[in-house]
Amino acid sequence: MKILYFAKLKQYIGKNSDFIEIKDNKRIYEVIDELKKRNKNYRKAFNEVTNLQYAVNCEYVNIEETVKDKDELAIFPPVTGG
Amino acid sequence: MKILYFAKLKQYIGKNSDFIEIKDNKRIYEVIDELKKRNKNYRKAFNEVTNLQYAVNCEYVNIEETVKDKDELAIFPPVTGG
Amino acid sequence: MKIFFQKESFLVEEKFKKFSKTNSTAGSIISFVGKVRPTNNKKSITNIEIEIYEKMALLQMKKIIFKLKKKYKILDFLIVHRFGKVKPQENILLVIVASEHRKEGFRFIEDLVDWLKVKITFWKKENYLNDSEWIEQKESDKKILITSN
Amino acid sequence: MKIFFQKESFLVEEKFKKFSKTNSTAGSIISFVGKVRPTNNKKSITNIEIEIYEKMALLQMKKIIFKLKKKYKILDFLIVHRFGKVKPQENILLVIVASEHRKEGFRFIEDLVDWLKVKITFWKKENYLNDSEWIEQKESDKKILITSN
Repeated sequence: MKILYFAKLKQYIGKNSDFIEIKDNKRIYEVIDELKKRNKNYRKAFNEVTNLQYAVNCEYVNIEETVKDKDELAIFPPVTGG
Repeated sequence: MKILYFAKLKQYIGKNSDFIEIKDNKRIYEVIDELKKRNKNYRKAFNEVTNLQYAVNCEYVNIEETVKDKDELAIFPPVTGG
Repeated sequence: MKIFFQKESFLVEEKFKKFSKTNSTAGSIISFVGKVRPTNNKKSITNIEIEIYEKMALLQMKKIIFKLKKKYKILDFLIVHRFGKVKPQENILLVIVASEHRKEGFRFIEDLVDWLKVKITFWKKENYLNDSEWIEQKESDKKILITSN
Repeated sequence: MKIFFQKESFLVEEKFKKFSKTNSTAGSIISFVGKVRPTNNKKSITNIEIEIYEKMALLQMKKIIFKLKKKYKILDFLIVHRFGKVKPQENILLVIVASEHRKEGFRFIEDLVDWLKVKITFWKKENYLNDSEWIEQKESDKKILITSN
Protein backbone atom coordinates (compact mmCIF):
# COMPACT_ATOMS: atom_id res chain seq x y z
CA MET A 1 0.00 0.00 0.00
CA LYS A 2 1.20 3.46 -0.85
CA ILE A 3 1.26 5.95 2.01
CA LEU A 4 1.66 9.66 1.34
CA TYR A 5 2.81 12.26 3.85
CA PHE A 6 2.34 15.97 3.49
CA ALA A 7 3.46 19.26 5.01
CA LYS A 8 4.80 19.17 8.58
CA LEU A 9 4.33 15.39 8.79
CA LYS A 10 6.40 14.87 5.66
CA GLN A 11 9.06 17.19 7.04
CA TYR A 12 9.28 15.31 10.35
CA ILE A 13 9.36 11.86 8.73
CA GLY A 14 11.87 13.06 6.17
CA LYS A 15 10.19 11.64 3.08
CA ASN A 16 6.94 12.03 1.19
CA SER A 17 5.85 8.40 0.83
CA ASP A 18 6.23 4.81 1.89
CA PHE A 19 5.20 1.47 0.50
CA ILE A 20 4.09 -1.19 2.94
CA GLU A 21 2.57 -4.59 2.40
CA ILE A 22 -0.85 -5.30 3.85
CA LYS A 23 -2.06 -8.88 3.76
CA ASP A 24 -5.56 -8.46 5.09
CA ASN A 25 -7.49 -5.35 5.90
CA LYS A 26 -5.96 -3.10 8.51
CA ARG A 27 -7.23 -0.12 10.47
CA ILE A 28 -5.37 3.14 9.84
CA TYR A 29 -4.34 3.41 13.48
CA GLU A 30 -2.76 -0.04 13.22
CA VAL A 31 -0.76 1.06 10.21
CA ILE A 32 0.44 4.11 12.14
CA ASP A 33 1.42 2.00 15.13
CA GLU A 34 3.60 -0.09 12.85
CA LEU A 35 5.18 2.96 11.25
CA LYS A 36 6.02 4.37 14.66
CA LYS A 37 8.10 1.25 15.37
CA ARG A 38 10.41 2.05 12.45
CA ASN A 39 12.50 4.81 13.99
CA LYS A 40 12.38 7.95 16.09
CA ASN A 41 11.55 10.21 13.12
CA TYR A 42 8.26 8.41 12.67
CA ARG A 43 7.59 8.39 16.40
CA LYS A 44 8.30 12.09 16.66
CA ALA A 45 6.19 12.86 13.61
CA PHE A 46 3.13 10.96 14.75
CA ASN A 47 3.44 12.12 18.33
CA GLU A 48 4.06 15.78 17.66
CA VAL A 49 2.01 16.61 14.60
CA THR A 50 -1.43 16.98 16.08
CA ASN A 51 -4.89 16.76 14.60
CA LEU A 52 -3.89 14.53 11.69
CA GLN A 53 -6.31 13.91 8.84
CA TYR A 54 -6.63 10.75 6.78
CA ALA A 55 -7.68 10.09 3.21
CA VAL A 56 -8.06 6.76 1.46
CA ASN A 57 -8.07 6.95 -2.32
CA CYS A 58 -8.60 10.70 -2.12
CA GLU A 59 -11.58 10.56 0.26
CA TYR A 60 -11.45 11.83 3.83
CA VAL A 61 -11.89 9.04 6.37
CA ASN A 62 -11.34 8.64 10.10
CA ILE A 63 -8.55 6.73 11.82
CA GLU A 64 -10.80 3.69 12.41
CA GLU A 65 -11.19 3.11 8.68
CA THR A 66 -9.80 -0.11 7.23
CA VAL A 67 -7.33 -0.06 4.34
CA LYS A 68 -6.34 -2.70 1.82
CA ASP A 69 -3.08 -3.27 -0.01
CA LYS A 70 -4.31 -1.60 -3.20
CA ASP A 71 -5.37 1.61 -1.44
CA GLU A 72 -3.56 4.91 -1.38
CA LEU A 73 -3.48 6.25 2.16
CA ALA A 74 -2.64 9.91 2.73
CA ILE A 75 -1.87 11.33 6.15
CA PHE A 76 -1.56 15.07 6.75
CA PRO A 77 -2.17 17.99 9.12
CA PRO A 78 -5.29 20.13 8.54
CA VAL A 79 -5.11 21.77 5.14
CA THR A 80 -4.51 25.49 4.73
CA GLY A 81 -5.32 26.18 1.11
CA GLY A 82 -6.71 29.26 -0.55
CA MET B 1 -39.94 75.33 -4.42
CA LYS B 2 -38.16 73.21 -7.00
CA ILE B 3 -39.87 69.96 -7.94
CA LEU B 4 -38.00 67.28 -9.88
CA TYR B 5 -39.59 64.46 -11.87
CA PHE B 6 -37.81 61.34 -13.03
CA ALA B 7 -38.25 58.38 -15.33
CA LYS B 8 -41.81 57.44 -16.33
CA LEU B 9 -43.27 60.33 -14.32
CA LYS B 10 -41.07 62.83 -16.14
CA GLN B 11 -42.05 61.26 -19.45
CA TYR B 12 -45.78 61.52 -18.68
CA ILE B 13 -45.58 65.10 -17.42
CA GLY B 14 -43.39 66.09 -20.33
CA LYS B 15 -40.72 67.96 -18.37
CA ASN B 16 -38.16 67.26 -15.67
CA SER B 17 -38.90 70.04 -13.19
CA ASP B 18 -41.25 72.75 -11.97
CA PHE B 19 -40.96 75.75 -9.71
CA ILE B 20 -43.90 76.51 -7.48
CA GLU B 21 -44.31 79.06 -4.70
CA ILE B 22 -45.11 77.79 -1.24
CA LYS B 23 -46.09 80.40 1.34
CA ASP B 24 -46.37 78.22 4.41
CA ASN B 25 -45.56 74.58 4.89
CA LYS B 26 -47.47 72.17 2.72
CA ARG B 27 -47.88 68.42 2.73
CA ILE B 28 -46.52 66.63 -0.35
CA TYR B 29 -49.97 65.24 -1.22
CA GLU B 30 -51.32 68.81 -1.22
CA VAL B 31 -48.58 69.86 -3.65
CA ILE B 32 -49.52 66.95 -5.90
CA ASP B 33 -53.22 67.80 -5.75
CA GLU B 34 -52.38 71.28 -6.99
CA LEU B 35 -50.15 69.97 -9.77
CA LYS B 36 -52.94 67.67 -10.95
CA LYS B 37 -55.14 70.72 -11.50
CA ARG B 38 -52.71 72.11 -14.07
CA ASN B 39 -53.56 69.94 -17.05
CA LYS B 40 -54.31 66.38 -18.13
CA ASN B 41 -50.63 65.43 -18.47
CA TYR B 42 -50.15 65.94 -14.75
CA ARG B 43 -53.39 64.15 -13.96
CA LYS B 44 -52.46 61.21 -16.12
CA ALA B 45 -48.94 61.10 -14.70
CA PHE B 46 -50.01 61.11 -11.06
CA ASN B 47 -52.90 58.73 -11.66
CA GLU B 48 -51.10 56.17 -13.78
CA VAL B 49 -47.57 56.04 -12.43
CA THR B 50 -48.04 53.88 -9.38
CA ASN B 51 -46.02 53.43 -6.24
CA LEU B 52 -44.39 56.87 -6.35
CA GLN B 53 -41.52 57.72 -4.04
CA TYR B 54 -40.73 61.11 -2.54
CA ALA B 55 -37.49 62.77 -1.49
CA VAL B 56 -37.05 66.14 0.15
CA ASN B 57 -33.55 67.56 -0.13
CA CYS B 58 -32.26 64.16 -1.19
CA GLU B 59 -33.80 62.21 1.70
CA TYR B 60 -36.60 59.69 1.23
CA VAL B 61 -39.83 60.81 2.94
CA ASN B 62 -43.47 59.77 2.76
CA ILE B 63 -46.34 61.65 1.14
CA GLU B 64 -47.46 63.14 4.48
CA GLU B 65 -44.22 65.05 4.88
CA THR B 66 -44.38 68.85 4.87
CA VAL B 67 -42.28 70.89 2.47
CA LYS B 68 -41.17 74.53 2.53
CA ASP B 69 -40.42 76.93 -0.27
CA LYS B 70 -36.65 76.42 -0.01
CA ASP B 71 -36.86 72.64 -0.29
CA GLU B 72 -36.10 70.51 -3.30
CA LEU B 73 -38.86 67.94 -3.76
CA ALA B 74 -38.22 64.94 -6.00
CA ILE B 75 -40.98 62.57 -7.13
CA PHE B 76 -40.24 59.34 -8.95
CA PRO B 77 -41.21 55.70 -9.49
CA PRO B 78 -39.23 53.02 -7.58
CA VAL B 79 -35.59 53.13 -8.60
CA THR B 80 -34.00 50.41 -10.73
CA GLY B 81 -30.29 51.08 -10.46
CA GLY B 82 -27.35 48.71 -10.55
CA MET C 1 -12.44 55.21 -1.99
CA LYS C 2 -13.83 56.51 -5.26
CA ILE C 3 -17.25 56.76 -6.84
CA PHE C 4 -17.73 57.50 -10.51
CA PHE C 5 -21.03 58.05 -12.31
CA GLN C 6 -20.14 58.24 -15.98
CA LYS C 7 -21.62 58.08 -19.46
CA GLU C 8 -18.50 56.58 -21.01
CA SER C 9 -17.93 52.85 -21.24
CA PHE C 10 -14.95 51.44 -19.35
CA LEU C 11 -12.75 48.36 -19.26
CA VAL C 12 -12.94 46.33 -16.06
CA GLU C 13 -9.42 44.96 -16.51
CA GLU C 14 -7.92 48.45 -16.54
CA LYS C 15 -9.83 49.55 -13.46
CA PHE C 16 -8.88 46.30 -11.78
CA LYS C 17 -5.19 46.63 -12.59
CA LYS C 18 -4.99 50.16 -11.22
CA PHE C 19 -7.00 49.30 -8.11
CA SER C 20 -4.81 46.26 -7.41
CA LYS C 21 -1.65 48.33 -7.67
CA THR C 22 -2.82 50.87 -5.13
CA ASN C 23 -3.95 48.03 -2.83
CA SER C 24 -1.01 45.72 -3.20
CA THR C 25 -0.92 44.72 0.46
CA ALA C 26 -4.58 43.68 0.73
CA GLY C 27 -5.23 39.99 1.35
CA SER C 28 -8.52 39.93 -0.54
CA ILE C 29 -9.84 41.74 -3.58
CA ILE C 30 -13.42 41.06 -4.62
CA SER C 31 -15.20 42.54 -7.60
CA PHE C 32 -18.70 42.58 -9.00
CA VAL C 33 -19.52 43.48 -12.59
CA GLY C 34 -23.11 43.94 -13.68
CA LYS C 35 -23.67 43.77 -17.42
CA VAL C 36 -26.54 44.43 -19.79
CA ARG C 37 -28.08 41.16 -20.92
CA PRO C 38 -29.00 40.83 -24.60
CA THR C 39 -32.65 39.93 -23.96
CA ASN C 40 -35.37 40.41 -21.38
CA ASN C 41 -38.57 38.36 -21.46
CA LYS C 42 -37.47 37.10 -24.86
CA LYS C 43 -37.37 40.64 -26.27
CA SER C 44 -34.10 41.63 -27.88
CA ILE C 45 -32.61 44.73 -26.26
CA THR C 46 -31.14 47.48 -28.44
CA ASN C 47 -29.80 49.36 -25.45
CA ILE C 48 -30.79 50.45 -21.98
CA GLU C 49 -31.05 54.05 -20.98
CA ILE C 50 -30.21 55.03 -17.43
CA GLU C 51 -31.53 58.25 -15.99
CA ILE C 52 -30.07 59.51 -12.74
CA TYR C 53 -30.76 61.93 -9.90
CA GLU C 54 -27.09 62.46 -9.33
CA LYS C 55 -27.09 64.73 -6.29
CA MET C 56 -29.27 62.36 -4.28
CA ALA C 57 -27.46 59.28 -5.56
CA LEU C 58 -24.09 60.61 -4.38
CA LEU C 59 -25.36 61.79 -1.03
CA GLN C 60 -27.18 58.55 -0.28
CA MET C 61 -24.28 56.45 -1.45
CA LYS C 62 -21.86 58.26 0.82
CA LYS C 63 -24.20 57.60 3.72
CA ILE C 64 -24.55 53.89 3.05
CA ILE C 65 -20.80 53.52 2.58
CA PHE C 66 -20.17 55.31 5.85
CA LYS C 67 -22.50 52.82 7.54
CA LEU C 68 -21.01 49.77 5.82
CA LYS C 69 -17.46 50.83 6.61
CA LYS C 70 -18.35 50.99 10.27
CA LYS C 71 -19.83 47.51 10.06
CA TYR C 72 -17.13 45.81 7.98
CA LYS C 73 -13.42 46.53 8.03
CA ILE C 74 -12.32 47.21 4.50
CA LEU C 75 -9.26 48.93 3.08
CA ASP C 76 -10.51 50.52 -0.12
CA PHE C 77 -13.28 50.41 -2.73
CA LEU C 78 -14.08 51.62 -6.20
CA ILE C 79 -17.52 52.10 -7.70
CA VAL C 80 -18.16 52.89 -11.36
CA HIS C 81 -21.80 53.20 -12.42
CA ARG C 82 -22.74 54.18 -15.93
CA PHE C 83 -25.72 56.25 -16.98
CA GLY C 84 -27.10 57.25 -20.37
CA LYS C 85 -27.27 54.59 -23.08
CA VAL C 86 -25.60 51.26 -22.44
CA LYS C 87 -25.57 48.42 -24.96
CA PRO C 88 -25.96 44.68 -24.34
CA GLN C 89 -22.78 43.03 -23.05
CA GLU C 90 -21.43 46.37 -21.84
CA ASN C 91 -20.74 46.93 -18.16
CA ILE C 92 -23.24 48.99 -16.19
CA LEU C 93 -21.73 48.66 -12.77
CA LEU C 94 -18.36 47.78 -11.30
CA VAL C 95 -17.67 47.50 -7.59
CA ILE C 96 -14.24 46.45 -6.29
CA VAL C 97 -13.37 46.10 -2.64
CA ALA C 98 -10.04 45.44 -0.96
CA SER C 99 -9.88 44.04 2.56
CA GLU C 100 -7.51 42.15 4.74
CA HIS C 101 -9.90 39.24 5.08
CA ARG C 102 -12.34 37.98 2.50
CA LYS C 103 -15.40 37.66 4.72
CA GLU C 104 -15.66 41.37 5.41
CA GLY C 105 -15.06 42.12 1.75
CA PHE C 106 -17.86 39.78 0.69
CA ARG C 107 -20.31 41.25 3.20
CA PHE C 108 -19.41 44.80 2.22
CA ILE C 109 -19.71 44.27 -1.53
CA GLU C 110 -22.92 42.27 -1.32
CA ASP C 111 -24.63 44.79 0.97
CA LEU C 112 -23.45 47.62 -1.24
CA VAL C 113 -24.66 46.01 -4.47
CA ASP C 114 -28.00 45.14 -2.83
CA TRP C 115 -28.31 48.77 -1.87
CA LEU C 116 -27.39 49.96 -5.34
CA LYS C 117 -30.08 47.76 -6.86
CA VAL C 118 -32.90 49.09 -4.71
CA LYS C 119 -31.96 52.48 -3.35
CA ILE C 120 -29.75 54.44 -5.69
CA THR C 121 -31.77 57.02 -7.62
CA PHE C 122 -31.15 55.55 -11.06
CA TRP C 123 -33.90 54.43 -13.46
CA LYS C 124 -33.48 52.01 -16.33
CA LYS C 125 -35.46 52.00 -19.54
CA GLU C 126 -35.05 49.19 -22.02
CA ASN C 127 -35.14 50.17 -25.68
CA TYR C 128 -36.17 47.47 -28.14
CA LEU C 129 -36.27 47.69 -31.91
CA ASN C 130 -39.72 49.27 -32.08
CA ASP C 131 -40.65 50.27 -28.56
CA SER C 132 -39.29 50.77 -25.08
CA GLU C 133 -40.20 50.01 -21.50
CA TRP C 134 -39.27 51.34 -18.07
CA ILE C 135 -37.90 48.54 -15.92
CA GLU C 136 -39.89 47.65 -12.82
CA GLN C 137 -38.22 46.79 -9.55
CA LYS C 138 -37.75 43.05 -9.18
CA GLU C 139 -39.73 41.22 -6.53
CA SER C 140 -36.49 39.78 -5.15
CA ASP C 141 -35.04 43.27 -4.84
CA LYS C 142 -38.14 44.60 -3.11
CA LYS C 143 -37.57 42.02 -0.42
CA ILE C 144 -34.04 43.25 0.08
CA LEU C 145 -35.42 46.77 0.38
CA ILE C 146 -37.73 45.75 3.18
CA THR C 147 -35.15 43.82 5.17
CA SER C 148 -32.51 46.51 4.79
CA ASN C 149 -34.70 49.28 6.16
CA MET D 1 -15.40 25.65 -16.38
CA LYS D 2 -11.66 25.42 -15.80
CA ILE D 3 -9.39 24.65 -12.90
CA PHE D 4 -5.68 25.40 -12.96
CA PHE D 5 -3.13 24.50 -10.30
CA GLN D 6 0.06 26.20 -11.37
CA LYS D 7 3.48 27.28 -10.14
CA GLU D 8 3.66 30.30 -12.42
CA SER D 9 2.39 33.71 -11.39
CA PHE D 10 -0.48 35.17 -13.39
CA LEU D 11 -2.17 38.50 -14.09
CA VAL D 12 -5.75 38.75 -12.90
CA GLU D 13 -6.62 41.37 -15.52
CA GLU D 14 -5.64 39.03 -18.34
CA LYS D 15 -7.63 36.13 -16.94
CA PHE D 16 -10.53 38.47 -16.35
CA LYS D 17 -10.49 39.86 -19.86
CA LYS D 18 -10.49 36.43 -21.44
CA PHE D 19 -13.19 35.11 -19.12
CA SER D 20 -15.40 38.13 -19.80
CA LYS D 21 -15.11 37.67 -23.53
CA THR D 22 -16.23 34.07 -23.41
CA ASN D 23 -19.09 35.05 -21.09
CA SER D 24 -20.24 38.20 -22.79
CA THR D 25 -23.95 37.52 -22.26
CA ALA D 26 -23.75 36.94 -18.49
CA GLY D 27 -25.50 39.52 -16.33
CA SER D 28 -23.10 39.17 -13.40
CA ILE D 29 -19.41 38.46 -13.12
CA ILE D 30 -17.92 38.16 -9.65
CA SER D 31 -14.29 37.55 -8.82
CA PHE D 32 -12.24 36.83 -5.74
CA VAL D 33 -8.48 37.29 -5.56
CA GLY D 34 -6.55 36.06 -2.55
CA LYS D 35 -3.09 37.56 -2.17
CA VAL D 36 -0.08 36.98 0.03
CA ARG D 37 0.07 39.61 2.74
CA PRO D 38 3.49 41.10 3.52
CA THR D 39 3.39 40.27 7.24
CA ASN D 40 1.83 37.78 9.65
CA ASN D 41 1.86 38.36 13.41
CA LYS D 42 4.23 41.25 12.77
CA LYS D 43 6.76 38.93 11.10
CA SER D 44 7.87 39.97 7.66
CA ILE D 45 7.19 37.25 5.07
CA THR D 46 9.85 36.40 2.48
CA ASN D 47 7.51 34.08 0.62
CA ILE D 48 5.00 31.36 1.24
CA GLU D 49 5.45 27.83 0.02
CA ILE D 50 2.41 25.84 -0.97
CA GLU D 51 2.56 22.07 -1.06
CA ILE D 52 -0.26 20.19 -2.75
CA TYR D 53 -1.80 16.72 -2.99
CA GLU D 54 -2.94 17.38 -6.50
CA LYS D 55 -4.87 14.23 -7.29
CA MET D 56 -7.08 14.56 -4.22
CA ALA D 57 -7.43 18.33 -4.65
CA LEU D 58 -8.75 17.94 -8.19
CA LEU D 59 -11.08 15.09 -7.38
CA GLN D 60 -12.54 16.81 -4.32
CA MET D 61 -12.86 20.11 -6.12
CA LYS D 62 -14.79 18.53 -8.96
CA LYS D 63 -17.14 17.00 -6.42
CA ILE D 64 -17.80 20.25 -4.57
CA ILE D 65 -18.32 22.10 -7.83
CA PHE D 66 -20.78 19.49 -9.00
CA LYS D 67 -22.70 20.00 -5.76
CA LEU D 68 -22.58 23.79 -5.91
CA LYS D 69 -23.68 23.86 -9.53
CA LYS D 70 -26.75 21.88 -8.59
CA LYS D 71 -27.48 24.32 -5.81
CA TYR D 72 -26.82 27.58 -7.66
CA LYS D 73 -27.42 28.29 -11.32
CA ILE D 74 -24.20 29.61 -12.79
CA LEU D 75 -22.96 29.88 -16.35
CA ASP D 76 -19.21 29.46 -16.04
CA PHE D 77 -16.29 29.65 -13.63
CA LEU D 78 -12.52 29.81 -13.58
CA ILE D 79 -10.23 28.80 -10.75
CA VAL D 80 -6.49 29.44 -10.68
CA HIS D 81 -4.63 28.31 -7.58
CA ARG D 82 -0.89 28.63 -7.31
CA PHE D 83 1.47 26.28 -5.54
CA GLY D 84 5.21 26.35 -4.86
CA LYS D 85 6.74 29.64 -3.75
CA VAL D 86 4.57 32.76 -3.83
CA LYS D 87 5.84 36.18 -2.78
CA PRO D 88 3.99 38.90 -0.84
CA GLN D 89 1.55 40.88 -2.95
CA GLU D 90 1.35 38.08 -5.51
CA ASN D 91 -1.93 36.31 -6.18
CA ILE D 92 -2.42 32.86 -4.69
CA LEU D 93 -5.97 32.25 -5.75
CA LEU D 94 -8.36 33.59 -8.35
CA VAL D 95 -11.97 32.51 -8.67
CA ILE D 96 -14.27 34.08 -11.26
CA VAL D 97 -17.91 33.16 -11.72
CA ALA D 98 -20.39 34.21 -14.37
CA SER D 99 -24.12 33.95 -13.75
CA GLU D 100 -27.32 35.46 -15.00
CA HIS D 101 -28.15 36.88 -11.60
CA ARG D 102 -25.74 38.12 -8.99
CA LYS D 103 -27.18 36.34 -5.96
CA GLU D 104 -26.41 32.88 -7.26
CA GLY D 105 -22.95 34.03 -8.29
CA PHE D 106 -22.22 35.39 -4.83
CA ARG D 107 -23.43 32.22 -3.11
CA PHE D 108 -21.45 30.00 -5.47
CA ILE D 109 -18.18 31.92 -5.14
CA GLU D 110 -18.39 32.33 -1.39
CA ASP D 111 -19.19 28.67 -0.78
CA LEU D 112 -16.42 27.66 -3.16
CA VAL D 113 -13.81 29.91 -1.54
CA ASP D 114 -14.87 28.75 1.93
CA TRP D 115 -14.38 25.21 0.74
CA LEU D 116 -10.99 26.01 -0.78
CA LYS D 117 -9.82 27.50 2.50
CA VAL D 118 -10.68 24.48 4.61
CA LYS D 119 -10.89 21.43 2.41
CA ILE D 120 -8.53 21.59 -0.54
CA THR D 121 -5.42 19.51 0.09
CA PHE D 122 -2.97 22.40 -0.01
CA TRP D 123 -0.62 23.35 2.82
CA LYS D 124 1.03 26.70 3.32
CA LYS D 125 4.38 27.35 4.94
CA GLU D 126 5.51 30.89 5.62
CA ASN D 127 9.18 31.57 5.10
CA TYR D 128 10.66 34.48 7.05
CA LEU D 129 14.18 35.85 6.85
CA ASN D 130 15.66 33.35 9.31
CA ASP D 131 13.04 30.71 9.90
CA SER D 132 9.76 29.31 8.64
CA GLU D 133 6.46 28.12 9.97
CA TRP D 134 3.61 25.91 8.73
CA ILE D 135 0.35 27.83 8.78
CA GLU D 136 -2.33 26.56 11.13
CA GLN D 137 -5.96 26.51 10.16
CA LYS D 138 -7.75 29.66 11.31
CA GLU D 139 -10.40 29.35 14.01
CA SER D 140 -12.88 31.15 11.73
CA ASP D 141 -12.21 28.61 8.99
CA LYS D 142 -12.61 25.66 11.34
CA LYS D 143 -16.12 26.88 12.03
CA ILE D 144 -16.90 26.92 8.33
CA LEU D 145 -15.57 23.37 8.13
CA ILE D 146 -17.97 22.21 10.80
CA THR D 147 -21.05 23.87 9.37
CA SER D 148 -20.29 22.73 5.84
CA ASN D 149 -20.00 19.08 6.78
